[in-house]
Amino acid sequence: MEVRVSPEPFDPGAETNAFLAAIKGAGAAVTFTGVVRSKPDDPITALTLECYPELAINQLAAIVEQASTRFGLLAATVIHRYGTLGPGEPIVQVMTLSPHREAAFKGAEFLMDYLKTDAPFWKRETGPAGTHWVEANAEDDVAKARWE
Amino acid sequence: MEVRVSPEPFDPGAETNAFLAAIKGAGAAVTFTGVVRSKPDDPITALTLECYPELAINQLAAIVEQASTRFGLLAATVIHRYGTLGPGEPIVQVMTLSPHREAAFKGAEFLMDYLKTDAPFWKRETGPAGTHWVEANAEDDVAKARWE
Amino acid sequence: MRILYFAWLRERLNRGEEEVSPPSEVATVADLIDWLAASDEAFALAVEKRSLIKAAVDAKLVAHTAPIAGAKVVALFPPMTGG
Amino acid sequence: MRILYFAWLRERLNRGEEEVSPPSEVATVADLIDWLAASDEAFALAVEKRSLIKAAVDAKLVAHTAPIAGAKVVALFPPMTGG
Repeated sequence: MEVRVSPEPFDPGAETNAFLAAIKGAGAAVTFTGVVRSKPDDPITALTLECYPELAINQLAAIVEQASTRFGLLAATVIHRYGTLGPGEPIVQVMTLSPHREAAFKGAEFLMDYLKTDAPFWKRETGPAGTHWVEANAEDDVAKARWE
Repeated sequence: MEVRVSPEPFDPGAETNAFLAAIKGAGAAVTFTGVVRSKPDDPITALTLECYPELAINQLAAIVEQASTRFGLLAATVIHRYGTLGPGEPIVQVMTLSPHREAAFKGAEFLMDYLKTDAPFWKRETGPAGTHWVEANAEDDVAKARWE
Repeated sequence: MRILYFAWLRERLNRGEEEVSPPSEVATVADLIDWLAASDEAFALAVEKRSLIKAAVDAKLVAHTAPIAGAKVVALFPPMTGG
Repeated sequence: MRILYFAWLRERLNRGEEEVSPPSEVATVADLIDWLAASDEAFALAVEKRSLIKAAVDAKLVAHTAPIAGAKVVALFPPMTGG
């Protein structure tokens, strides 16, 4: 179980391979990677993530612990960047390992749903029209509520 | 949309990175990797996958097409090995790309559930006690049925 | 018409493929299985539980009720266990 | 007691942190917000919609009803938007 919160870029594929290398007996690994989105009709030039690292580490460690117990995961890792990122850059990666695929999928979805509402990161988008804080999405609360 | 059926080994992380490199505007990528499982209480020394490649390509292309339409995926790739593999070696990888995480997760789960029952691969396990064909798992039919 | 066998069906029959020329009244996959079983005891035993036999005609997965007229390749195999 | 502010709350207050010494009757996070709002109009405006203000005491996420006695660091911030 590992949690990493850092302004350093990370390599999604290298992280997946390092995670898979720890496999002992497991059969199913799920990797979720979230990258900075930029749509042609709504382009952004930069995404700045503000973070409260001490709280982020506490919250993410608790979420990972919860997911591992609930879904019987053999391993779970959360990596979350902060600072200023460009379009296409990886923001977050969640990896889960389990003997069977269903638990690996469910564990990764659970981690992402909780992380979205419970981890102290705040996004500010910069585009041609200026800069603004991303508003919390009510759908994220709904997504989290289905696990309760 | 890509389907690859081959006896050649593949590098899970390198595949994920190549897949992510094609991102244009998308925000969420899910990678599922299935590896040869070997439990201490039920060790296997080799897993041999028999394949009917022409049918596998047809079936996987149809499944990928179906998943893409149903979940609005921006990209989807399925890689499936056959031949003889050792414990820990990657067998299958499914990757999905979508503007939002829910569709990427659902698309990858859908692909795996259909692939398990509808793609012409047959597993034979070799362990200390000899060799045997893996029986089809009724749970896989249940997992597939939930999408119908 | 070429017939392909896979996995334990291939092993039990001791062959991965064969050429056959069924008469025209052998119209469907089910008919073909019956016809093959009638002349080959090993085959009859191997396909006894018909629900365990899947089929493809010219690399398309089909039901046992599917026609085989004009088919070049019919594949018969057990339930799939990939992934 | 150190107070931390994040995201638009930090920007609207023009500061990321401050030291405060609330009197002992300021017992909970809610009390602290009321107390800070009473002496600072900009703060009062920024936290007007209390449901948009989340809190952590000593790097633990808490409800507004949580006590702050003995706390070293209280953080106040908008709903989180990571991931």
